[in-house]
Amino acid sequence: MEKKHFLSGDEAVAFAVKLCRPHVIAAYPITPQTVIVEKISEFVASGEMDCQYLHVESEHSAMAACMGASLMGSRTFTATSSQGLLYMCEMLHYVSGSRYPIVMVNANRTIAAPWNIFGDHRDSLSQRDSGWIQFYVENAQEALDVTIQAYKIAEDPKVSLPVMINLDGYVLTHTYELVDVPPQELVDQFLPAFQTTNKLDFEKPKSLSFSAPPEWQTEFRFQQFEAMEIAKEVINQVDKEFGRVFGRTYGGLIHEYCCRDADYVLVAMGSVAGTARIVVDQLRAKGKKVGLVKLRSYRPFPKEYFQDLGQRVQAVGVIDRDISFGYEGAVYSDVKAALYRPGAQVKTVNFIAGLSGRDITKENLAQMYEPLEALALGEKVSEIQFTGLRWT
Amino acid sequence: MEKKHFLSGDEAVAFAVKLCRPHVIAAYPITPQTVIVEKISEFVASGEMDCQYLHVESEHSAMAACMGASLMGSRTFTATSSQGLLYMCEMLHYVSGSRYPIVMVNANRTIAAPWNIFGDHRDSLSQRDSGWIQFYVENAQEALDVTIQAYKIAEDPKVSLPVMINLDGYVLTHTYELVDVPPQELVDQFLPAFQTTNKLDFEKPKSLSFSAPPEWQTEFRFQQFEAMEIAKEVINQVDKEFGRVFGRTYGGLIHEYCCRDADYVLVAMGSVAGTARIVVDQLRAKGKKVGLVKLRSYRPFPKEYFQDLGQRVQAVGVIDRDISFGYEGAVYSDVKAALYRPGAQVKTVNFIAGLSGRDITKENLAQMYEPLEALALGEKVSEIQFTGLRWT
Amino acid sequence: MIEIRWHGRGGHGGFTAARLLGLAASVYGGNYAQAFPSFGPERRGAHVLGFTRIDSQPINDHSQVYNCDYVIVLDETLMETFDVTKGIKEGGLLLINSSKLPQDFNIQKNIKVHTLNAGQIAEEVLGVPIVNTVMLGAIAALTGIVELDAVYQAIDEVMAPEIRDRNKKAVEVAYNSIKGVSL
Amino acid sequence: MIEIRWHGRGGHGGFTAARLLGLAASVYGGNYAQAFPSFGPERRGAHVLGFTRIDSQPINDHSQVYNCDYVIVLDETLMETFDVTKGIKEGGLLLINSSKLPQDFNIQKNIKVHTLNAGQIAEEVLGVPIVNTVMLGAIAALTGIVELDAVYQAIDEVMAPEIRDRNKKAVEVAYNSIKGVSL
Amino acid sequence: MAVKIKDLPDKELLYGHKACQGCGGAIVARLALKVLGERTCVVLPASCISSVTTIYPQMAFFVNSLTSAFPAAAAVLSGMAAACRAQRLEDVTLLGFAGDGGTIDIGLQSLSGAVERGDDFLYICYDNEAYMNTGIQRSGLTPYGAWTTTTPTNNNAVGEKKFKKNLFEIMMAHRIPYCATASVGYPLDLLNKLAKARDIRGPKALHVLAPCPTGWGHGPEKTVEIGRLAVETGLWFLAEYEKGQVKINYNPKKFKPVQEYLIRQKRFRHLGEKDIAVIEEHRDKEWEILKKHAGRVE
Amino acid sequence: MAVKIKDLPDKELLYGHKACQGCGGAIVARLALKVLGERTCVVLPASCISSVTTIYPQMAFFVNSLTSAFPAAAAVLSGMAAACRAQRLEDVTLLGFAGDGGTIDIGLQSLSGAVERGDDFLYICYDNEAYMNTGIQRSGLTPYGAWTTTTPTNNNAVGEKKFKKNLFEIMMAHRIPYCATASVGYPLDLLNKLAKARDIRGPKALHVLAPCPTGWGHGPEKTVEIGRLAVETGLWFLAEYEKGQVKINYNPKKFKPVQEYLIRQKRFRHLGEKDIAVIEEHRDKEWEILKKHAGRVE
Amino acid sequence: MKPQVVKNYQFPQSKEQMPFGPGSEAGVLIEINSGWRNLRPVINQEKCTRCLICWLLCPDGVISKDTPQLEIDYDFCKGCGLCAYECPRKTIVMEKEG
Amino acid sequence: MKPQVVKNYQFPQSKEQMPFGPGSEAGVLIEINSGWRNLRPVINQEKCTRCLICWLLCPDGVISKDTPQLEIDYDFCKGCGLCAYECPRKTIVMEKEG
Ligand SMILES: Cc1ncc(C[n+]2csc(CCOP(=O)(O)OP(=O)(O)O)c2C)c(N)n1
Ligand SMILES: Cc1ncc(C[n+]2csc(CCOP(=O)(O)OP(=O)(O)O)c2C)c(N)n1
Ligand code: SF4
Ligand code: SF4
Ligand code: SF4
Ligand code: SF4
Ligand code: SF4
Ligand code: SF4
Ligand SMILES: [Mg+2]
Ligand SMILES: [Mg+2]
Repeated sequence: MEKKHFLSGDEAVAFAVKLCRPHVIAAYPITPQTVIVEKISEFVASGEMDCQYLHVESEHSAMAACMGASLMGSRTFTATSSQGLLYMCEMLHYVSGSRYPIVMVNANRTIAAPWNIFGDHRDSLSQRDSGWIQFYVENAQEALDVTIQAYKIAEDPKVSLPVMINLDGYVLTHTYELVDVPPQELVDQFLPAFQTTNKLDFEKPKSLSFSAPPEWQTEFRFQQFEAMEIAKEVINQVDKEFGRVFGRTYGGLIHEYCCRDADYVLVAMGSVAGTARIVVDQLRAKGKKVGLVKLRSYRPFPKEYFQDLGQRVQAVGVIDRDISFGYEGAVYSDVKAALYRPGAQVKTVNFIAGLSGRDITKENLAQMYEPLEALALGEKVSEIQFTGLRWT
Repeated sequence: MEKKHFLSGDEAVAFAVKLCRPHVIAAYPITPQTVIVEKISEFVASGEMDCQYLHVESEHSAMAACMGASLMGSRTFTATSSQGLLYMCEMLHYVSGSRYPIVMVNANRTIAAPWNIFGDHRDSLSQRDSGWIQFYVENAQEALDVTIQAYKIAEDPKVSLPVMINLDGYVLTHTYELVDVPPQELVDQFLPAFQTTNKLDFEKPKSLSFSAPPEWQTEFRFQQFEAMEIAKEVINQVDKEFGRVFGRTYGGLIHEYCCRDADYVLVAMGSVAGTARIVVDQLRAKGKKVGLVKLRSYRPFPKEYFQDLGQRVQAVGVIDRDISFGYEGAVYSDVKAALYRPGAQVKTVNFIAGLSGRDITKENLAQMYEPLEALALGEKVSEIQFTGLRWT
Repeated sequence: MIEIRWHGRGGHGGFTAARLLGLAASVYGGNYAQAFPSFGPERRGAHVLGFTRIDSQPINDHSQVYNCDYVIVLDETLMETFDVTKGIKEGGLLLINSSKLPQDFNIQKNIKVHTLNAGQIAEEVLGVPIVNTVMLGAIAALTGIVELDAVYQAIDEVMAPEIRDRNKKAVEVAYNSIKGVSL
Repeated sequence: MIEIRWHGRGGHGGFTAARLLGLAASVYGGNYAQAFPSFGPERRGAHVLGFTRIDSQPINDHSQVYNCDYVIVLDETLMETFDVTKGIKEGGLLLINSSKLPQDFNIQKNIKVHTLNAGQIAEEVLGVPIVNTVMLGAIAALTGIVELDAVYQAIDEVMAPEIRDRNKKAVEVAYNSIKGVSL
Repeated sequence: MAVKIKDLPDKELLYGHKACQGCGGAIVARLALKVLGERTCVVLPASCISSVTTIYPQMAFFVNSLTSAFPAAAAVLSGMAAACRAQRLEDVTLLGFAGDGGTIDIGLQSLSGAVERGDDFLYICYDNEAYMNTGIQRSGLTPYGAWTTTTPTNNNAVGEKKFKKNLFEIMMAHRIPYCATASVGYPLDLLNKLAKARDIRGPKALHVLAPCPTGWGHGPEKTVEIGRLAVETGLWFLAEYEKGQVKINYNPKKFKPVQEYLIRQKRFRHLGEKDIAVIEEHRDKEWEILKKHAGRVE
Repeated sequence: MAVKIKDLPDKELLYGHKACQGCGGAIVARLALKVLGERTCVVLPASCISSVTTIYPQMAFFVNSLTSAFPAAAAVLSGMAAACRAQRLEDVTLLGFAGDGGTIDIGLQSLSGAVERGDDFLYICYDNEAYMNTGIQRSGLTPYGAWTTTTPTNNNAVGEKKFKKNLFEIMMAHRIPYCATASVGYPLDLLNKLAKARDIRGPKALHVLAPCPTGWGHGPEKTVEIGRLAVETGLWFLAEYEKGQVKINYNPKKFKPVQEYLIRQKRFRHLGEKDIAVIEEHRDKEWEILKKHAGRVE
Repeated sequence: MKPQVVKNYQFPQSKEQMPFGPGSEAGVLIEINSGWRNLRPVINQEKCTRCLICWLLCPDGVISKDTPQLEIDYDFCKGCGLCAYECPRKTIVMEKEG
Repeated sequence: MKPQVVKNYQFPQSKEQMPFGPGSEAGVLIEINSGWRNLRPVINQEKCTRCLICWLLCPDGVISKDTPQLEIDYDFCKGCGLCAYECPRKTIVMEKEG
């Protein structure tokens, strides 16, 4: 039977990892990921988890050690944040290009400079090209559930790609919530023992992560591209299967709230989605036809979904908890790129919000729907808006 | 008087760096950047350059050392490629967020795995959020000229941002061409002695690269965002001024070829632009109203230009020498995002081409104009096309 | 939804109280709850906040707490530099660990103020001046948001065996010292 | 535009010849040129290619060379494993370092074939069997794409002082041994 | 020229920081600046000391300072030193001030490179024996037996199972012009080493034991005493390496029992007899090696 | 149990690679596999040897191998060792095979961490004294005086101005269970050290001098001879560190003149008398230290 | 003569007033640390021998020696008690605050 | 008994035939190295004492010892001459190729 716990997001992840029985964990501490590895250390020390825990000397090595373990046939886990994610940047590409199904939790935190240990999505968004599947979760329960799903997705033989689960720093990592922790038996039933084609073999030795000449590299890239396309399907399926086993589903690539008849919608990732649903309820109560799209899988990007959405609504606002300097929010660009069809009529606006730990309040969210309404009514609004900026 | 040399792109960069008189250079070798640092080493050893050359033990340290030198008031230079660029990923953000005007040349090369030392844009595109100005150059002459321009742009007090000049691996780095090397006096006249506000001060000590709490970080981010916006203007101005002094200009953020009356255009970055102009000429000779947009500054992104372009042409094709797995080419998404306006009619297609050293031939380029023509004629074509892929 | 703010010093267990309350109210109280500290790395001794949200419905709100039903001050010296009444809702409650009387604090807002000499209870029951569980017992008594039993269970789950009983005792003493007090 | 391909072995100066030719044709010949090696890290001894493009107009083409006007083979053993005639344009020229006669190679295509015992010249003039400058002199003579003088200047610019004169001599010998030969 | 306390400037160059009460690292930083003076530029990789000193707008350093990326302090110093050479800037002291994790783990490579290059800087590793800024995780300098959050002690686990890495010897192997160990428990020794390092050109490294009340679990008033006991029990050593020569600065006939040190700290309280024997044995072995080194002349 | 050449398997486990003629690194790799056998997994950070062995579809290793990111070889080995423990996989040899640059510069940190953790692997640094794969740039193991593309010798510059870092001592400072130096010039010594390393559990490191005809400028046939001369002139040493004890394997009364070594290599041909004196002096100093170490017992 | 807190520190009111990038003047104190203190060190000036050990070891550097008497800057003293503990003559008493 | 080159190696003809990611069977040789050679080592079997030095030191491992006579695999010998140079009896002669 599932047991209710009062857990922080970090702790919920640790519980999920325990349930997935990885063989090897390698991690390097960084705020706000730390509680994950501390809790796992406790599980290992107490014997609740039977796994090798490596105290590595950097994040680059954490990911390298996971890679080494994975290609020896071990299920692996690591967690990091921010500077740590960037420090392993080279390894992110290495692992995805080599198709090792590693699962990692990234406790979202902004990037220095200026130094700041608080949450935004600058770390993971900046790694969107690294070939990792990227999930963003909304609360501790989803963190736990998606971590379990992640192994199944990553290890699907048609996918064999690494998965990064993004968890808003502090707002989720350090907030305690009521969490259902599923029983081990159910997880064992849902998640088969680790298997991968990408491992060494003592019967028939292998050469892994080799070099490809210009004549062949394009074909390997295309393979990786296709695996990501296939992952879209697998993500949806795994979520459904998860629902059958555990009774909770999340919608796969995206989760819609009140979008069916909406005139204008906000697109959001991570913890702000829940807050935004409250605001949607409030505005709906006032008769506003607003909706919310929670973007769960940022890579693979649900392009097809947005193409469809663009034909249903009048205006789309995108919340980016980061900005690509010299342009606009990355999620915003990606959404616009998906909405783009000749003749598309949907209007768009970008909210740069929640940077580096700045809270996104319900008032902020309610105010975001205003320019959307204005747009829908044909008014002009400025395209990129910094929410909560002290001046303009 | 300018002197003509027969130089490889790497050598041209080395000459440019010599002319800019940096105080400190720190670099770590990686193919195909190596010739840059070797040539500079020769200049230093022979006394032609008076500067401190640091043999560092990694790219992270190369950038860190440049940062240290910059904040002591030194003009700096480094160069890297590929894995090296990723290994300094953390420092890229650090330097831009701290506003140190460092100039770097990235000899474009793809990213492992699979290993491959040949050119594509995967390395630099994947770092587009790092807060660096990013130029892509077409030939050795432009490499030299833009390196000189880069210092002026980076050190402009309104900008104070680092600049990355991207040079296609092998195709430019290792190809010898006729290059005008300007005389030192002219460069000295064009480029003032190094000055920066972001340096330590012994009269009034400073605290640099500090931490900002959530209450203030948004404002620092906004400042950086604005500096990039300002950089658009400065880039255009510096190019014009360069033209006045040296007699060569490049068009600033973009360079248009035959776009004035074009029905459909290709967007390209780097060395392929020149080849594409030949193809444009060939197609024009056949009466096709084709054009080429050479995107020179990828960050800041010339959004306004594309907004305008979208109203002038019927179809836009974008060449990406990379792909963001789980989506489409990054340049393509960015272009579509800029083209996006409700009711926009321009049609788009993405060519994933020239991956990991695969040549983009004139035939390839001519064939890219075909779906564009088809689109302009209202036909349907698949949106993402892998040029030269062995199978589909 | 009930929103509660805790004021304490880094290392003095203020957030533990916030969390115990959430745990008691949710796992052992049948409600939903959230608990979180003031974010960031606060050093020992610095002023830190804790928050608890309790509701009968799942709590989706992940924005910060701006308005509170109850505010609990574990260390009255904090009131010198910080307006602890900030954001207390009309008719809300301010509970201060102090040997003084509520009126000594001269609070001008339309809120209820209550004091408790928690330090003394803590010294007596726990032998150390750590007042977090004392204040937890007090707020349970004052507001009825959790049953005493749920608090005990929460303490059993979270605290090290050797200090459980003492802390339950502290809760009980505080609870009883309040009960019967009309608000 | 004239496109030239050089076949040699890693470390044997094939690309240097390609580059010298480009330098001579551009800086000292008033034309535009490009020179590039086969891309990639070729180890000493491996088969490597070099390319030279020459034109009176600026060369914007940065795609690879597929069709050539001239192909120069510095080491005839390479012909065993590689079809060096690949991509030679109709009427183009194939120049081979060999003591054999052109007809011995039994080339079926409609191209001109020329051989030169460059190894012998190199041994005689340079004292080492490095034939790159010899072949450069030969191709200059055969095609007239560069003046001898331009080649000398190129050598002066690029080569170390102690080997300049010898290499210029090698160019000269090859050049003269060809001149007068009708193609 | 031994340092005299009364001659040290009263002026504070580090003030108003937010380190915990009784922070040993803060003592080291403050004393370093007293000796190195106002023309010091401090490079701070992420660590407790960087976190408690430079959060906008409160800037607790009164000399030039820079927060550096965590792995990069020594590389930044190296660049600064190069800039000083390029600009003929003399009379400037470049000080790296890094924690144990930032030195022996993620910062080791850049330190190794900078020392190899021979750049002119002083690098101080203040050793609180764990990643404190992130909440007490073990580092390569965490001692055997210590509890940390990543070497927990439930189920009678011993805590950290490895011994401290030997930064001093690693630096010796680099043939660094000067390196030394010190402890806040011996402030005069520390001051003298700072003064010596200040006057030597090239790379210098000081490895200073800096007890941490929060992470070690002792009263904030006992920081200096703990630092003293570490030396007196032989669990920490005071030594110098200069011109290829090792000198032991404190070499008692007999060490105090290690329990006197361990017992005062919560992080060690789970240790049993056997663990203590392991610790003593290791101490004795390491001292033998150290003494051998001290016998060596180049 | 000294290795006997005739008992070594004839079967090649590295074959058809694209290393230059006479490559010293290839000799080391091949001999290593002869001793370590078919259940070896080779981890290759970017280097000459990785580049010449594993370009699709030509795979020259006949045992399991993996190309790793350049800075990460030891960390990958560490993860593999952990996986072996987790999966109770025994009888497997994990071999890191890295160049000098990949070891002493960009790979030092991960090596240090993996050695500290005590994971079971053998790490071989084949030392060709520069970044060869990228075209002969200096590394931290480039010797004093050597020309490389980044330490050019025009205008009578001496080439590299620093001495080789001491990997052996750095490993000793880590208290590694076993480390040794070797040279392709002494193949039997190398084979025996390989065999010894194979049979010890925990981290082991071999630092093997591997002359490189291309980078050093000598005939491909002279690779082994040059490797011998390096030892005979005292510019390279053969030693072991085991159970805390240093043993010198080759310790002649008198070294051959260093010129005999230097003169055979183009990279040194610009050196004058004075430079040679510097080299000799440094050699003698380093040998003194080494002999001191050899006297040491733990 | 210890550094002083900037009374009424003015935060930037406009973007022009922002520091240029994350760099600013060193030595800016806008907040005091006295609130961290539960115990207050008080020096018995009579007993004090001016050995300066307390001055040397105070982690916060709040004791002045260039004054007629040793002075403690109570704005920044955190009350750790180290001075009292280390004073060889036990001249410093830690008194309960507030 | 040296490894053999795969004659007529079949490159993937469809995406299904591609290796899954950049990993494949170890020990696949599709190309020989004989083209690198200008000089060919020839063993004078008469003089050879089978000391195995050449076998041990060949960087390319092309000499077989488990055969009646030492044999050189000329497909993969690069002609470096190391064997000849190191042979204590100078038993190996480097002959000019082609
Ligand atoms: C690349 C990277 N990884 C991790 C971190 C997180 N981090 C910041 S400070 C710190 C701990 C520092 O420990 P130490 O160097 O011992 O100094 P202390 O805090 O103990 O004084 C860590 C792990 C970071 N900033 N950057
Ligand atoms: C992060 C990173 N930086 C740089 C490189 C480029 N690189 C690849 S191999 C190599 C040289 C390796 O030198 P060494 O380790 O000495 O081996 P060698 O090639 O000399 O055998 C370099 C610099 C890389 N692959 N990754
Ligand atoms: S945690 Fe330790 S090192 Fe960090 S500030 Fe507090 S006492 Fe100092
Ligand atoms: S360059 Fe040197 S190390 Fe590299 S393959 Fe050639 S000989 Fe071997
Ligand atoms: S330590 Fe005690 S005696 Fe010494 S100066 Fe301070 S108060 Fe006076
Ligand atoms: S109590 Fe602590 S902070 Fe205050 S003066 Fe004494 S040592 Fe300094
Ligand atoms: S080295 Fe010479 S003698 Fe010895 S086995 Fe080889 S050929 Fe025979
Ligand atoms: S010539 Fe070289 S490759 Fe050929 S057998 Fe002799 S040693 Fe081996
Ligand atoms: Mg520490
Ligand atoms: Mg090397």
